[in-house]
Amino acid sequence: MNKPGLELSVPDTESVTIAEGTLVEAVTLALRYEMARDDCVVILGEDVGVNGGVFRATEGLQKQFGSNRVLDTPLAEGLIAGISIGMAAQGLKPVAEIQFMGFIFPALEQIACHAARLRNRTRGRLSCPLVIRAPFGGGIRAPEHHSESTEALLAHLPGLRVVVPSSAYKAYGLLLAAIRDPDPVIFLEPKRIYRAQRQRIPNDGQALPLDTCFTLREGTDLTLVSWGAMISECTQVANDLATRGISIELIDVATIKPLDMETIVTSVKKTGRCVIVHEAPRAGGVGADIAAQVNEQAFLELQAPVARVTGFDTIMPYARKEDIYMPNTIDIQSQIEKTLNFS
Amino acid sequence: MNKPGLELSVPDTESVTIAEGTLVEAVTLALRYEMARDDCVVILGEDVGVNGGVFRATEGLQKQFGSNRVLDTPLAEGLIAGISIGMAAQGLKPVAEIQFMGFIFPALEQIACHAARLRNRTRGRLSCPLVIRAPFGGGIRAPEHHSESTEALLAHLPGLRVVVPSSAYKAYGLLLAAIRDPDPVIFLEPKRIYRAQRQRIPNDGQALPLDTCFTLREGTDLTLVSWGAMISECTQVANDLATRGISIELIDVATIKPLDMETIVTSVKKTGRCVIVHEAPRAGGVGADIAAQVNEQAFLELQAPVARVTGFDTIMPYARKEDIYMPNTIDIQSQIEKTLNFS
Amino acid sequence: MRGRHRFAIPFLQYLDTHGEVDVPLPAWTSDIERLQKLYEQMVLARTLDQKAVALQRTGQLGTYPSTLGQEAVGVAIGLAMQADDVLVPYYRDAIAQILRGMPPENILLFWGGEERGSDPGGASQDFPPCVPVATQLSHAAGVATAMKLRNESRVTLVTCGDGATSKGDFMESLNLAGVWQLPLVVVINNNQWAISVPLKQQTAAQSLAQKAIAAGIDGTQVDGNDVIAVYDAVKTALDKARKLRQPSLIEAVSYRLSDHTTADDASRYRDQKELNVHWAEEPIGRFQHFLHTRGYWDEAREKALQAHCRETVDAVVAAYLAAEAENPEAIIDYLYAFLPAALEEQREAIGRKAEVLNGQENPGA
Amino acid sequence: MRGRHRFAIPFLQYLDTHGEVDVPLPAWTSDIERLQKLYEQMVLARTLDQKAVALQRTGQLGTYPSTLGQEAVGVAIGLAMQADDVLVPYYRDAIAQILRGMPPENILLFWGGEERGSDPGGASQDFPPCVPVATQLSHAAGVATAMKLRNESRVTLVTCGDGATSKGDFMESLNLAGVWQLPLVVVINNNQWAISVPLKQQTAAQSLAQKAIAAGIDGTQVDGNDVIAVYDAVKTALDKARKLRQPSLIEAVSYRLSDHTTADDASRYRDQKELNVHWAEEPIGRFQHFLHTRGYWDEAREKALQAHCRETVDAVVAAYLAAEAENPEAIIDYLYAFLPAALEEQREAIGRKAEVLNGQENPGA
Ligand SMILES: Cc1ncc(C[n+]2csc(CCOP(=O)(O)OP(=O)(O)O)c2C)c(N)n1
Ligand SMILES: Cc1ncc(C[n+]2csc(CCOP(=O)(O)OP(=O)(O)O)c2C)c(N)n1
Ligand SMILES: [Mg+2]
Ligand SMILES: [Mg+2]
Repeated sequence: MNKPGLELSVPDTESVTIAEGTLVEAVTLALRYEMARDDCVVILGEDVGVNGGVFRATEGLQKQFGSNRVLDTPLAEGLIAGISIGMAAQGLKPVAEIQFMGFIFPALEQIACHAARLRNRTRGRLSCPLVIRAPFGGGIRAPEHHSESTEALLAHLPGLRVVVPSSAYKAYGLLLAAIRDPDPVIFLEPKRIYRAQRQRIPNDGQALPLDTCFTLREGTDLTLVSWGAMISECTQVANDLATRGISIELIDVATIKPLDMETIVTSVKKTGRCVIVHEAPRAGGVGADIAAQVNEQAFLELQAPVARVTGFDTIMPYARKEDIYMPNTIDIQSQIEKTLNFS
Repeated sequence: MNKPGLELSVPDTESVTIAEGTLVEAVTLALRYEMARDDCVVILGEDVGVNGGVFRATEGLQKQFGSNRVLDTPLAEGLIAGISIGMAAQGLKPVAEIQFMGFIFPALEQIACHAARLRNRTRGRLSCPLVIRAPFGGGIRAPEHHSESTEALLAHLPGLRVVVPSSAYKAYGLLLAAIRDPDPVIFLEPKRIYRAQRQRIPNDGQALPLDTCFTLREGTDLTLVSWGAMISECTQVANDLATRGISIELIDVATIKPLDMETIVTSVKKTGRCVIVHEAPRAGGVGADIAAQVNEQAFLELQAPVARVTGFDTIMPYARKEDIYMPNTIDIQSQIEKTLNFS
Repeated sequence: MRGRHRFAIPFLQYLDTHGEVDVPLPAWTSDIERLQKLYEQMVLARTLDQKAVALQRTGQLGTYPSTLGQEAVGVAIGLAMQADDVLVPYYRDAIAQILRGMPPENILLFWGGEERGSDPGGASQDFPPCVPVATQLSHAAGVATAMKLRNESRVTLVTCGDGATSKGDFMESLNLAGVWQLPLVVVINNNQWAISVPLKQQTAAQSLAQKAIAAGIDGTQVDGNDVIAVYDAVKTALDKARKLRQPSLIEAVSYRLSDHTTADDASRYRDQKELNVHWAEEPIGRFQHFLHTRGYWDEAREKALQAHCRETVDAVVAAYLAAEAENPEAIIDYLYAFLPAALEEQREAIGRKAEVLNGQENPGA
Repeated sequence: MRGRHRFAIPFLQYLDTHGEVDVPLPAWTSDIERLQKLYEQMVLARTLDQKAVALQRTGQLGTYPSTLGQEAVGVAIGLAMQADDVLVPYYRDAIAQILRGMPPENILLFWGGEERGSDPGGASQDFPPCVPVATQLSHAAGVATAMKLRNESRVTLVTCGDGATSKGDFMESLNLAGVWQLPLVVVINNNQWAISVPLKQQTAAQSLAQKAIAAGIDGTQVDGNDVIAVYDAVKTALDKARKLRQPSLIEAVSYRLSDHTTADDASRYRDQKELNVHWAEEPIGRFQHFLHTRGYWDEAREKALQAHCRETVDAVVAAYLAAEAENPEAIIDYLYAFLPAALEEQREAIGRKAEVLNGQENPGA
């Protein structure tokens, strides 16, 4: 087994090319790279084959690697997770797609009771090197159940890793790491920014670490913590505030579980102030855990309460009122101002 | 529909008797009371009929009310939740039992996607006045999957109520309230104390409120917050510390969702210190949310970081090492001392 | 329980793919108006459906799942059920909902991104369409359980797609219907595709109707493009549920002539030739031929019908576009029967936020 | 896909309830040692099982699920599979696990509350027993998928109870086995009870084997108390999976003569008369009668076997009781392949806490 993040030899069939692409293309690129490098990697899910996934994340892969490497399953998320566990226990590296995170619930029994537990239960004899990918989050005017952000549910389950990229570059490196990781990884793709931006991606097979937050921007006045699509809004606000002389340190959590509190706490100890932004409902969101830990670990340095800008504690509304639910730059900026002015 | 907590006429068939009983007997008593009062109440689940449930919570009810009121279902938790929704939408008041909380996962799709949403989705036309009861928590040396405390998963889902009694008396009043509540309630019964204590229960059909914490003991030095079985350990520690002149305010959260932060915050503003105790793993536990909110709302009054005494972020071990996992009085007391000594 | 067991799954078809009949028709077909109504409603269904697709293409509607080619199923269900029965539909059942009394503009409102669009109208207890595949089967079993426990003569009918039959709750519910003998009719709209997954990759079962055998209940396969067969099968099953309290499963073999939804592009995975074959078997042309042959239909009627459909659809679209906006607090007001105190602050924040957003949209205001 | 379909579910039985035979036996029964082994292992299974119950009654074991009366199923499976096949058992399969090489004391360790007890021994890739009902079916389908994708000739065999057949994942997995033609054998131990729920409240299906029809695969019902029939059915199914890559479902109709587990009291819900009837049909006496009749067994052998079983069981219990304690950090050391930095502090806390607890237990130490 490879320790995640280690350097890997680039497969002969694939030359290092600097691709330019969107987040969803980065996902495809990483999948293709790793499938070429490691023939244990098998993709499965609903519509991942000929159709290339409803978001085209697996586009072209069945054609390239054949239908023994890219499997269209029957419509049953519990089954998808369950067979991934069986396959993983046999040494394959299944990368399963749940079509939308809103449909991950039927898979939770398998994820919580088995994927997260197999290694511990068998004291290391059987393991679960699987990845479950799911597009998540709102803001694309999709029908009901197509916009959820329930990462907190997964982050509460011991034995899982939960990873959320916020850009094409991160998606590439984190997904490679997720596939190479010897344990089950839930890989949540912020679909709102699937095609928001093109970015240079060195297609060099280089994985990113799975247990550190990324500091996207250094600053001294306040630590802004977020992940996924909300990083876009946070970046925008941080840029705007910079023009007003306010210096924001922006942290992309990226690995929700296990959670690298060290980076966050170190930052807050420096800035004394912290605002956390996430799309999920506030009650029991991942933001609560970060806030609780910041308070535990940087209590004396905090100059204002750790604040959270989140979705409301209600059901994600249908398209017309989605904007009311979604945190936006105004919400973020006004909370930052409040936190900066707290005394 | 009755607003929960309103006075209700006692059914003729049932005279007000002061029963004395255990927590699990209080559950039975409440079920029996309400079934007699309201013939819309229907019990369903695995083994709830002739067998009276594996913990005997429904003992005698099928005999008394017939097999049209107490239904043994096939073995399928998703189905149990799903048909409860259908029944509830038709005006029945299903009280479903999930045999152990470890087996609630297959029901989560129905709970999250439908029970919690039906009222909102239909703008109030259809509703889901159902209760899902499940014994939860560890400490009884049960086999794997029989000891989980995953209340945080449910507490993150908008549209649900999550209720946890900590004594026979509370179980009676809260369960009545849960059944009468017009919305879906997850009612988690701490099985470790199912038979720990006998208590007087006035069988008067009086419901307890579903949206307030209970202050079990007033104090001035530190606010101790917990729920369910851990209230026993917390009470013991509070009593012990009282003999040493340390005055603990003990709050039984009881209603995990919606969460009555007012009681907790008011208390912490008074004491300046707060320790939260729960059995579930720390990461993303309900304690995180309480800690985050206490910090948000009582920041200036806090004299020490809000601390959490919780289970470890690992799988609940099998019986032999269960005690290592479970928070105990020593853990609680030493955290309290640390928090009191913080400066 | 022990011993050799044998089973059979019948197949029901009256009209062949050309609309010709060579078997005796069921007695109810002597009701010519009923036959005409079945036809008219299929045409209306298609007109509305194509309008919805057009609205989506022009940015006036969100993602929408067309029922093109599957009109016989929804129309048969909508006309065969009684008013106080309960329909538990899935997302491809617009016409059945409308025939049961739903204001058609609600269909548009729903796919236009408004929760109010789930209102079936009147005192109906029907469920809103279900998005998480197959979960509605259990709701329906629960509704039927309530009917059974209360000894009512009402019946529950639930629909789903072929893909849904692979999901566990489909079978859990079917099994319960069997063991509790629920007044439940399950209708599978087997349109032979689940997005890009063709039926042969969904199951090895020779028919979907035979899934009933696993539950010990009756299963029937019908030609889902033969509206007479579908209506007859649904009516028979409803009667059996109503009078004998026996559940049944109907597989209506249709075909999805459209993309999965407007967000899908079926040409990526489906052969145009296959599509052409199935266009030749679609339900409306076939039934029109039959009606013509019998003298139950003519050009004048057709012309009037087309005009009526156009008018209806125009009125529906107008009503949809005229719908007043719901107030923003609605996103939290229906979460619970009573707003918990803990959420009062959030409700106010919602109002404030809506105002800010409104201000942005109308900077002049 | 369209048209009338017919299905049949065969029933397999060689020994009647008295151990008499009036049909030709399968060819492999000419291997007398095999027959004797089947018998011996059933007796060993029962001896071990009853010892485990006794250990629980005396506080030396946790909750334990007895296999009393169902020994034929586990023994047939354990002896019919090949070493490199994969068994995905449920919690009532101790004897099958042991026959596949698991040190028997591990069974006790498992129910005694130790994760190490899930070790099947050697290089086995078998799964540990599964507690969440029916979830193991999907794992097995996944294991079989891996075998198929790698074009191996190994086979996966998975077991479950009758209650498990009501849970969605049972059917999801069966369906997949059909559509992907997986080398998978599914064996239902139909002991006719799921805790207190009798089979007739679990399903209206006339047999559980017919659930195979829903998946388009072969289903066979066998007398689960006839070890010849079970062994034969399992062997045939394994062969079919190995050589033809075809899945199958076997329903072994047995009976749970014990309580559900030691935490259960079946007398609350089950008639003693029913129990008596089934005692008369249990697999060991019946098979012993058969062996005696054929002259394959005698008193001397029986005596030796009993002695051997006692000795074996004593040794197993001794090994169980002698097992050294695992270190406390084990509860977190196997959570991930590498301990994440975020958990290092908790690992230390675990060590400290264990010391405190140890100190409490041994206050003198
Ligand atoms: C549980 C769940 N998984 C996935 C989806 C995404 N999805 C929506 S429709 C669909 C295909 C359904 O096919 P089928 O049941 O045949 O119905 P059809 O749309 O063809 O009428 C899928 C996979 C979903 N809505 N719910
Ligand atoms: C998902 C799930 N629900 C409930 C339980 C509790 N439970 C354990 S065994 C059992 C009955 C199982 O019956 P069956 O499948 O017939 O197997 P048997 O125990 O009779 O061999 C139940 C309900 C469980 N383990 N898993
Ligand atoms: Mg379909
Ligand atoms: Mg059983």
